[in-house]
Amino acid sequence: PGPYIARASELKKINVGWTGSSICHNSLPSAFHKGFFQKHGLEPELLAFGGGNDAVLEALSSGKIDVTIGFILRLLKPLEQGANIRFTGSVHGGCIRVVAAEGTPEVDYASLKGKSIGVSSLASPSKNFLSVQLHKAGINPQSDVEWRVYPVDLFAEAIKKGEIQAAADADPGTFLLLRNNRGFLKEIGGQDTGIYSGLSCCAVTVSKAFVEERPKDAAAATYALTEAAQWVFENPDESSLVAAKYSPHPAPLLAEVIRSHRHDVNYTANRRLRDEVAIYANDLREVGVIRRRTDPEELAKRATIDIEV
Amino acid sequence: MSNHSAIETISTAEISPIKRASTLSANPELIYAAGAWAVSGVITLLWPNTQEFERTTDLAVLQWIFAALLLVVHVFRGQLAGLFRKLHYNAWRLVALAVLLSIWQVASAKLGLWPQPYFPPPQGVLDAYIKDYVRLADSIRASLILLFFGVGLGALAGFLTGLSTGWSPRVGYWTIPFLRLFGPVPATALIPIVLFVFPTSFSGGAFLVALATWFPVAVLTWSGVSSVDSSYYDVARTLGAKERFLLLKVAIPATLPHLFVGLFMALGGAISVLVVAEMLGVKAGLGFYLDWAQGWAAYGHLYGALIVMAVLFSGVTTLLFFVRDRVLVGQSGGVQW
Amino acid sequence: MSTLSENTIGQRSGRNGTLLGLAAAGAWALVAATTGLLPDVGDWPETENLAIAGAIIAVLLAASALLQRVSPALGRWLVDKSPWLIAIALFLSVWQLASAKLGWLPQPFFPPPQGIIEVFTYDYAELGISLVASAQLLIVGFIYGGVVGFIGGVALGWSQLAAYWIHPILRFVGPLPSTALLPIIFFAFPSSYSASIFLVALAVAFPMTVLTWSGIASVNPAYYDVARTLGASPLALVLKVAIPASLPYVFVGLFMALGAAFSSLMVAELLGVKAGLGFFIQWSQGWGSYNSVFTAVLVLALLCSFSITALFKIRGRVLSWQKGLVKW
Amino acid sequence: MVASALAQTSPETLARPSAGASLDIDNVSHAFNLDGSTLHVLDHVSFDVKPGEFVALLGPSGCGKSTLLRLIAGLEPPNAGALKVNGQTITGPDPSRVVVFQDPTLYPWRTVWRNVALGPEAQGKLKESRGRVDEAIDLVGLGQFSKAYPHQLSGGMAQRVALARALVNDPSILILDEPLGKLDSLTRLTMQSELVSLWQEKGFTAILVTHDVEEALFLSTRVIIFSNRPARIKADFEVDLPYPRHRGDPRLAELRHRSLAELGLDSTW
Amino acid sequence: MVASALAQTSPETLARPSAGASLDIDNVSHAFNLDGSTLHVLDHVSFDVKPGEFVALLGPSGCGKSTLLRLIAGLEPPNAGALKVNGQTITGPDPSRVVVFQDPTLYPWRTVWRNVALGPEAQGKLKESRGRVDEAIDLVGLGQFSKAYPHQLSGGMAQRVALARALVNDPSILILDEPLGKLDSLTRLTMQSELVSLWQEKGFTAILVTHDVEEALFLSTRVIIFSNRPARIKADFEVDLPYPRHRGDPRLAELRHRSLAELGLDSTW
Ligand SMILES: Nc1ncnc2c1ncn2[C@@H]1O[C@H](COP(=O)(O)OP(=O)(O)OP(=O)(O)O)[C@@H](O)[C@H]1O
Ligand SMILES: Nc1ncnc2c1ncn2[C@@H]1O[C@H](COP(=O)(O)OP(=O)(O)OP(=O)(O)O)[C@@H](O)[C@H]1O
Ligand SMILES: [Mg+2]
Ligand SMILES: [Mg+2]
Repeated sequence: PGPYIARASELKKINVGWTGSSICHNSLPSAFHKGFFQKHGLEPELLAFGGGNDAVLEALSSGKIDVTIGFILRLLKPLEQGANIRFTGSVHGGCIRVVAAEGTPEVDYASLKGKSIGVSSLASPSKNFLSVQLHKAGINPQSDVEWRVYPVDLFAEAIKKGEIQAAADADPGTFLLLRNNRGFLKEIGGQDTGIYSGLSCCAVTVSKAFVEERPKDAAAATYALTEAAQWVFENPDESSLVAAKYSPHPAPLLAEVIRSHRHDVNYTANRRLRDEVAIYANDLREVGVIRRRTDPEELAKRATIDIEV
Repeated sequence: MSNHSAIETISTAEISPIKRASTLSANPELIYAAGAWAVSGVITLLWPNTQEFERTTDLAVLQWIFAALLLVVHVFRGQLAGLFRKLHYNAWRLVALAVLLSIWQVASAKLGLWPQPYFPPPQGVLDAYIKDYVRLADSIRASLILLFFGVGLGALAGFLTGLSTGWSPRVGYWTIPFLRLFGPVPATALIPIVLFVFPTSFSGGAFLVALATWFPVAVLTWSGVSSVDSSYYDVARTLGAKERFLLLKVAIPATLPHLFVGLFMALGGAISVLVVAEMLGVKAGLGFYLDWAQGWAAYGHLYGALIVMAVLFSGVTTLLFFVRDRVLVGQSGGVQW
Repeated sequence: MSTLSENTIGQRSGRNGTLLGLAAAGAWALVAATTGLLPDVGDWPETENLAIAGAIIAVLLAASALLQRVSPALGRWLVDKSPWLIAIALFLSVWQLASAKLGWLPQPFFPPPQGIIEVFTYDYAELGISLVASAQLLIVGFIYGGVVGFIGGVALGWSQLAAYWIHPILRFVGPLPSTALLPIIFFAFPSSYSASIFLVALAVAFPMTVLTWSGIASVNPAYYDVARTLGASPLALVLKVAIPASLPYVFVGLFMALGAAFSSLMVAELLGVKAGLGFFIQWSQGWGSYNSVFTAVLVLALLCSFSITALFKIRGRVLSWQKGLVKW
Repeated sequence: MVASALAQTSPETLARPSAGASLDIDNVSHAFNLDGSTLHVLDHVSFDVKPGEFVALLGPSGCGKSTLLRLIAGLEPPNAGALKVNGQTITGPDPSRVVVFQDPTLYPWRTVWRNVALGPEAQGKLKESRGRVDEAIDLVGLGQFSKAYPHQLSGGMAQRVALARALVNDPSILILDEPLGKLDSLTRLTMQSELVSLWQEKGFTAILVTHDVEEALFLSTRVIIFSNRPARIKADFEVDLPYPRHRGDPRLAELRHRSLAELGLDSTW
Repeated sequence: MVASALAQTSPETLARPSAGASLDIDNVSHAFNLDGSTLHVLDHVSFDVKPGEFVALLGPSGCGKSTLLRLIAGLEPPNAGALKVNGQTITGPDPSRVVVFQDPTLYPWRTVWRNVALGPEAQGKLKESRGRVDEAIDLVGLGQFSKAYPHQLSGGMAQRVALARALVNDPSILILDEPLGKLDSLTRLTMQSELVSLWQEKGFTAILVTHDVEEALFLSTRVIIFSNRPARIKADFEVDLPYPRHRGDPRLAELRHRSLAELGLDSTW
């Protein structure tokens, strides 16, 4: 789209945070570079919070940033505990993958019973994701498997050392892992298949104060990001050029990653997002991540804000 | 600081005490080094790679250029005496470096013993530098700025804390338990608090670095102040010195050697905290760069940044010791670097 | 040092002790009141117990304030500790009000004091296991790193050949943060446990090497002369002169190394461990359970503080001949 | 070296007459607390020093001489008794009473010049005293070393710097704790003569602790000999010989005999 | 205190006769490299010492006396010339030539006892030498202090420990660099007598550097006086007086005059 550029004086400043290396959040730099934020009257500042998701969450809660893209599966627990953040939209799905070694008995979720599974953190969205999948496959994620924490890029080596038999995390880590260990690792599951197929995994997340005090800007940021997500979906190659600005890898490889995701799964907050959040909340409650006495519907209602009203 | 090792001090006995200014010996060590680098270049270029690696030729050329430079220095050692002495002293280290480089080259690119892409060959690192030098330069600048502010503030605060703790028992009553409990807290654990308390991420990051600096500087300044020889105070008091003079002209100078040990410790701590602090909403920084490169499984970039870090931080530490040697004339002893 | 006329403290403590003790009792009563009497904004199971504990402390302090005339030791203790007891109580009250009672501090990032107590009462088993696991990792890593660093330092200070080769490595690798080396180390070591130990050992070895070396290099050469004229062999020179003379530096190195080892825990426990304080912190942080985070941090700080104190005790023994030591 | 330095600076340039002060030591006792037990060091010591007197204190090692000097300097208050300067009780250190300590205790981070300049600097009158500092350094024969650091000096040189640091202050009482102990014979004898002429010229009161009986007799107008710890006064006599004195003087030999006897050395020595 | 210590341990218990060695110093020159320039310290020094002689070396400060002793100890080789013990060239330190250094340089981490035991320990014969260590400590009057650490000693006590550390080794040449410089008169005179009787009994060769002319004359059989740096021999004479000597002896006074004159001090002193 030929972006309409608002005059600089009209632009409202917002702080946008991300991890700086997550390809599944590509709509964020795309919105930045392709004028989506400006189109909606915003002047964004892009801030990177490396590593896990903890720092981004804390930055959002403390007002260092106003908006980010976050894993629903990761943020529901803090939300339950009263974290002052809200979901206002969603940008894509399908970026969590589960891997195991080729030629081993680990071929699907059900085969992971009694195994050790590598994750990047015991609170990582991928661990929550896999817990639910295991639960649905009749395996108790708390007692029937053992979770062990490794940096994502060391999963393959940990599997080789025999310390774990499978691992779960999000792209680009797992995508690159599979690519770099072609012939050794295989994908045995992921968010794009099975019960969560077609659901979004990454939501536009804003701080509660921001959406309450500046609802217009929060809505504008949400529109900018969801429109950018749609643009990424429609223009994977062009958007891979944006991604390449933030990646050491060449654009064609990044385009491949982008194509493997579901950037078409994007929408602003409405009934659909709230229902999805409720599904996740319910599942997380079943595997014990969320407390028994928490009502998933209630949590979903609290967690999402419909910017269209 | 004199770099005497113990054996040198002893062996002045065995060697004749009058040492002739060492002549520019024509010993061939530098030629060996040049040869080693030339050979390593040959290995790089002529031994076929197991898979395609960019910049293989460039690397070989660079290795040869370096070999040629060594040779030039050897031939023109008369004109380049200073440089020659330095390189000549380091000749065997240069040989070792060439050998290590070749082992790395052969194990990764030539025989494929080391798994790819986790251990890219040297040309992979070269490639990262060439492709990404702008971002890397930005990161170096950002890290140095953060380090400068963090260490500066932390050292100042630590110095004042240590000084007042050592000087006044009243202050010590409050600061000592505080130091004991909060000094050893790992900086990472404080990230949530820091994010809430500080207005910007930069100030938060600088605070984390400052905190890591504060603790060792405070402890060692405190030790320094309370171990000042009391006769130093006696001398000044009989000559009419007031409290202020005792503090500024006796306690502080006498404490400086301890302070520098503290700063040395602090620098080490600050550097490891830097990596964490740079995950807090920064746009560049070596810690951020490392995390980013690891997130993208871009190992050429990762090792490239590691090498830069090693050189940079070693340089910063050397700078600290340089300053110390200027400041601490006459106060012998101290940490070696 | 002290001259004989110094019984002033003892005389002074009488009246001050009563006053300070009563003030401290009041402050703890305040803790009990703020905790117990006002309603919580959140759901904190240990609120009541904390209030009771505050009240008990207040009563005990009041009693000792009145009894201190009988026992001068108690009086001195009160005079010495009361300012801190008051400060802690005031801090707890403000913290209580700002977090649990008025909700000024954002949750879950700033749990109230009872949140910390909750972790101790409910999660003590997990915390205990983590503590043991960390301590084990630390001890093993510390011993390896300490021994290697010490030997490296002696070699650097004693042999020019060793210095020629070790020195550049030390300068180049020493200041690197251990996080940065994680991938290489993981590949180089057979199991993640050994890699974790190596990370701790590496963090320890650097300061140990530098300071042992410094110690050896600053030995007064006259000490060697004395030993040589009395017929000492080179080995005796190292063992009986160089090493004892450099011990003061070695202890500073150990002190630095302890700090480094504790901060390396956060990274070392990223490698597939099942328990450990650093692991516990990251795990709790992931769950947004910040009361567990702060509790574990507190335990970590106490453990570190305790280790340093123990180290300084040992040093006091070993280096009783030396004056002007690093304070703790 | 010393001799030539002396030739260059005649003592007149340093001269700024200042009357010596009187010193009354009245029944002073002092003790230390050593690992819980009490170590009595001074036991009812009393003597008066007239203005301008040169008193030498002799006594066995560890008897309490340095301790007495610390009390006179005002660095510590006595446990019992009183010390008075010009009739006023000593309550703390004062630049009019300058001490040359037994150890030179130079500040290692200061050059010789700045060590000597310590007194004027502490009293905030460094500007006007620069010349005096140079003179004092020349007087002890270290003119070439004014930019050197203490670690570059030999023990004897350091002791001379400590002496210069005291002399620069123009004290009314000069307190000397074995100021020449580390010097070689030649320098030592020169410095002794130098001390006498300085004292004669300026008229300060001098209190000198020394282990060298000859030095005490050569320099002082009065000798006080202490007993073993706790120090009591064992002997107190005048040395009524005119200056300049000659070391071969038979009356000196006689006083020397007497002093050694009081110190417990039999007369064959 | 010292006297009583002496009464307890009669010198006989320490006696283990060992003939002194001869020492030939043949045209020795030595220089240091000081900031690039050469500092000549010894200039063609030659003298022979017969077994059992007691030679005192006198000379101005910094002339090179300690340097010469270092050469004799074998801690450094000379730049030119040769040093021989019993006809054999000195190539390195040897426990048969024991040095008491100018500074006591005790090891601060060892108690007095273990400092004194250093020699036997270094030579691996500590077990059989325990008694000797105790005797040596008693001899210097520090029996009560054998468990003290050096920082608990006064300067004079430290020097006595250094002396004991040397004596315990039963050397054939004892090299003494101002071993009594820091002692008070009483202890100093006692230690001098003690040295003489030890030397008489054991028959070692002794080389003593001192600043105290009287000490040199009281102790030695021969005095060598050096010039200013670079050290040359300026005078070399026998002290042909029987032991025990008396300090009042007029012949000593005469030799003293002569020595002082050689050292550049005029005769009024
Ligand atoms: N601060 C102190 N604390 C405890 N004891 C002390 C202290 N200062 C000195 N003493 C003790 O007091 C005694 C007298 O010491 P002082 O230094 O006055 O002796 P001195 O006569 O000057 O001896 P010397 O001639 O060896 O210098 C000694 O036994 C010493 O151990
Ligand atoms: N290692 C060294 N390097 C350079 N110069 C030295 C060294 N050792 C001694 N000197 C110099 O050599 C000269 C002679 O020193 P030495 O210690 O032999 O003097 P000395 O006669 O013993 O003096 P003193 O009586 O003061 O002890 C001095 O000027 C000294 O500065
Ligand atoms: Mg004294
Ligand atoms: Mg000497």
